[in-house]
Amino acid sequence: MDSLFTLTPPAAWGAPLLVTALMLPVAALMLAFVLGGRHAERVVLATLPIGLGVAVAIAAAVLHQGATLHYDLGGWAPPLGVSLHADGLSATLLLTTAVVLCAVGLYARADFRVPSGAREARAPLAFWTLLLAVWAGLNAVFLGQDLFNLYVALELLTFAAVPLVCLRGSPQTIAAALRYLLFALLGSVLYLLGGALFYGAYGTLDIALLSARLASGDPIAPAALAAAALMTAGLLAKTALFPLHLWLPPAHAGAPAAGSAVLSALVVKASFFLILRLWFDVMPDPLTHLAAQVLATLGAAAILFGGILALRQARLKMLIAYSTLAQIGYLFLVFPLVASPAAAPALDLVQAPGAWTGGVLQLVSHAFAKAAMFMAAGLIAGALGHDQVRGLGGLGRVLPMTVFAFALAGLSLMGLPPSGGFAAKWLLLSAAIETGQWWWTLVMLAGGLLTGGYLFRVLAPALSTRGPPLTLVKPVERSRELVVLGLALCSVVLGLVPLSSFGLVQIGRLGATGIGLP
Amino acid sequence: MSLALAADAGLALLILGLAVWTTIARTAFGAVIGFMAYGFLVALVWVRLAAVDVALTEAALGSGLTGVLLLGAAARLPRDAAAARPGWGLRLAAGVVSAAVAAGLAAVVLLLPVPGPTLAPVATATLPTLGLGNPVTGVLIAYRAIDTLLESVVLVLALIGLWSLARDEDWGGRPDALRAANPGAALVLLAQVLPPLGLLVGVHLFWTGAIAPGGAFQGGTVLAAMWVLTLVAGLTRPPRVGGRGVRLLLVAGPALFLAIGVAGFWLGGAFLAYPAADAKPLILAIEAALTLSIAVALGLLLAGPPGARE
Amino acid sequence: MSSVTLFGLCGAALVGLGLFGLIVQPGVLRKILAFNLLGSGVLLLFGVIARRGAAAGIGSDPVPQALIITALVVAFAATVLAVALLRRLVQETGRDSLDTDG
Amino acid sequence: MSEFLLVAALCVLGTVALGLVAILRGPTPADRLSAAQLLGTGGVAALLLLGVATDTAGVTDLALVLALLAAFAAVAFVTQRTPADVVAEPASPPAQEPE
Repeated sequence: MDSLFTLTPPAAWGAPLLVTALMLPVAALMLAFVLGGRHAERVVLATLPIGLGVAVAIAAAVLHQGATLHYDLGGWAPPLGVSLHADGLSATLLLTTAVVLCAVGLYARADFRVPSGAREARAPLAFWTLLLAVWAGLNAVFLGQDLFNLYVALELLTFAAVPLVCLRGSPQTIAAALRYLLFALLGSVLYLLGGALFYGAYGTLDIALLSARLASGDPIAPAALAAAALMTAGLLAKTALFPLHLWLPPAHAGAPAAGSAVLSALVVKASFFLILRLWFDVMPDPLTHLAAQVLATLGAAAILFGGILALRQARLKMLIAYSTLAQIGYLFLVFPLVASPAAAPALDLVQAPGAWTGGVLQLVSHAFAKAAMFMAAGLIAGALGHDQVRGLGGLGRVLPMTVFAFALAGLSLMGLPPSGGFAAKWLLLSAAIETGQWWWTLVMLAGGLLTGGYLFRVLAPALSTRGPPLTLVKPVERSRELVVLGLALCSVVLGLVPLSSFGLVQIGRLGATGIGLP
Repeated sequence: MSLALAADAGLALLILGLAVWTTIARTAFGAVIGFMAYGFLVALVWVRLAAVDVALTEAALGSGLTGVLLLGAAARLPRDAAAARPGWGLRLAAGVVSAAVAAGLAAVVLLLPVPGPTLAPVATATLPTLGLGNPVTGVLIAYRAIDTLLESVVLVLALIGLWSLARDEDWGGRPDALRAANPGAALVLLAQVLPPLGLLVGVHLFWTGAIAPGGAFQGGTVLAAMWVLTLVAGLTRPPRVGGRGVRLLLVAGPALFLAIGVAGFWLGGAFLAYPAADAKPLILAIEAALTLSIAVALGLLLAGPPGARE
Repeated sequence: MSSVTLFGLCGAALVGLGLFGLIVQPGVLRKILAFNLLGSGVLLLFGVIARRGAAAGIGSDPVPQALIITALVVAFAATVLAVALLRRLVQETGRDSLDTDG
Repeated sequence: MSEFLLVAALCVLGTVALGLVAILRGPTPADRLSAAQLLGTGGVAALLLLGVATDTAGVTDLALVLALLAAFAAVAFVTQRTPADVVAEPASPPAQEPE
């Protein structure tokens, strides 16, 4: 029964790399915590490039072998043991995470320096250790193959992300962190309940085994249906999909810029990734078709609602945070486009690889663009002493590089060529038309217009040449601007790479074990 | 067996009653007391479900430490800040949703497959190779070692998160919020008499965990409770958060776990694998370090962020 | 009805009760209590599933038992963090609710 | 033999239920805590009876832990409460903090 899912020969090279990717940040976290003081930052900056190398190596191994990597921890095979797993999507996300975190690490040095004279300070120690913890949590989520192991990974992420929100310690950020924590805990506990029910029905928590047992032809246990529903609800609360989004804007806007970048670009994607895994890797097709419509409807609502609210924000960081709500909505349009019964009657789910690639591109390009935007906003707020959208007139003349980076990232969010966002939205649009689901194209186009609208509110005054020149309360370091620009360029460059080079993201999809391309 | 069923029904009713009380009690303080009693009785339910390992954890953590934590929070709540209750519409909607979820779950419980799927035979079959007699410890420390390792890191992380809530100027200080203002003679006596006993129980739980219910979490929790007792009575003071020694203690468990796990690459053929010959001593070493780290972490989690007393 | 089913139904009711409290309670401490009830109900259900898996001379499937222990410790850590945030909130604002302007 | 123990456990649970009523009625928090403590003692007794009746391993350890932590909870109550709680219903005017 399981033979289908253990095709990967144990000799596949690169499997121990999965352990490295998971344990490197954990070991670094402990080291940074014990050494403390100025060493915490050094440990992080030394670990980040190594982690990036590991992520590159994993991606290379997956791409080279054209198959997923597996590692049975402790030599115990599931269902008794826990295994790690990396398919093309996992490898892509590991790589994205490493790149964004490297940029964040370089950017954050200026904000989280231990003041001279002190051996150690609160915010720097917390920030650097939490950054490593976020990394460990994300890698654990992307590599997890066991539903309970993933629960622990999600909790690791929660415990790392929540304190990041209130590092500043103002009453508003404390309230935002508390609300975030409550939502996240509710999400975790519902997820855990789902896991328990899966175990009660099928006696395993391993994703591959579960999927095989669910697809074995017997009627699906009621417990499994309840489990999928509960897990989805919990994960939606963590992803902040409309209407469970209330916690996100104050939390993401309240964190320090580097923290906001991590939260908005990466952390919300972890729970989205698990929703993808749940519906495409665990649940059987007919159910996925049904759930896809519900999820996409919520996603469409998020696109419109988030866009409209972003238009009305007075603060730049709040605007960017609401934009995250809308951009998350796009991710959920992937479900009906990939799992379209119209396009694939009685066939497997991989009828629309274009939509899958589009969805992953949206995920990755949004990560780069949103991290760049939040960090640009941090530079702007630091330089001006405020981040009121109304007070940005003439900003382009004093901070040209930052504004340019912000605009490039905006290009990707709007989906204008030549950017990763364009490629993503183009693939999603064509998939919608190909599968005869034209209504989703309307939503995407409306979303694009709204995105254009709120970015115009920022960019039009920033780029205007009239009015008195702005005075900066603090100069901006060139190196930090370069980091932001680099990330923004990443999000644009994704759109220039020929689509055929995204074969990686298809590896490991059911029925697409070879590097098939559209 | 109908007598046992009657006892169980009584237990279930008591638990539900206390849960309802915790939800509707007028004051937060009353709700917390209700919750502590609730945790106590849930520990009995775990015994009835033949999960004594869980019962031990629940008794120590669920009702003991959590109760103390919540009591401390309830005592510091503002009195007059009764927030507006949500309107009838929301409450009705919430009631309908919650009732639907509960009813759905009840239906799922009744429809679970018979016999229930189980991993018990597989889990016990390989226990002797590890030199263990308690399958739960086997799962925690061998089969699913990664969860336990990550979870011990979660505890350290929770502590970092807690400390990050300190004020900047308090950084490097001691978390002194636990110490009673005027520890009476009775309290001091109790804090002198109970901890040696508790120390024995804690070490016993850790040691017996290899063959009987118990283990690092249960033992560590009891040790933490005893340490906290001496902190409350002012007999000991918590360490400064900047100290390297306390941080070494905190990561000793996960770090040793990780190190032995990495050594498993060579000795056992895989990460987190134990070599067949030395499994038992290695597992005991990990458990000992974990017990210590968990005790320190839990104690410090209760002690709160560093800084001036409120 | 067997004892195991009885406790299963009890767990289901606790989940509902906790969910209700989490939504309607205005005070944060009461929300934290409700979360703990909810979590306890979830773990009780898991425990029932473990008990139904009694085999090989063990009264309860050890795998879920171990998972429950892990989850209990995580839930405790979560409660600590929530309470610490609440205490900071009370210190800063003198209130224990997350009302709109909180 | 085990039936006798079960009946005894049921009786103890009955007294525990009475303690529950005391928790619900109060009126002062100190009343409530004493009731909770009584409930704790009764719980340990019921636990030991049930454990012996069903021959479960490790139950004595559990009883030990419960007894230890019950004392611990009482200490927490005495030191963490605000003074006004002991003498009056918490709805009374705010009292001075202990520190």
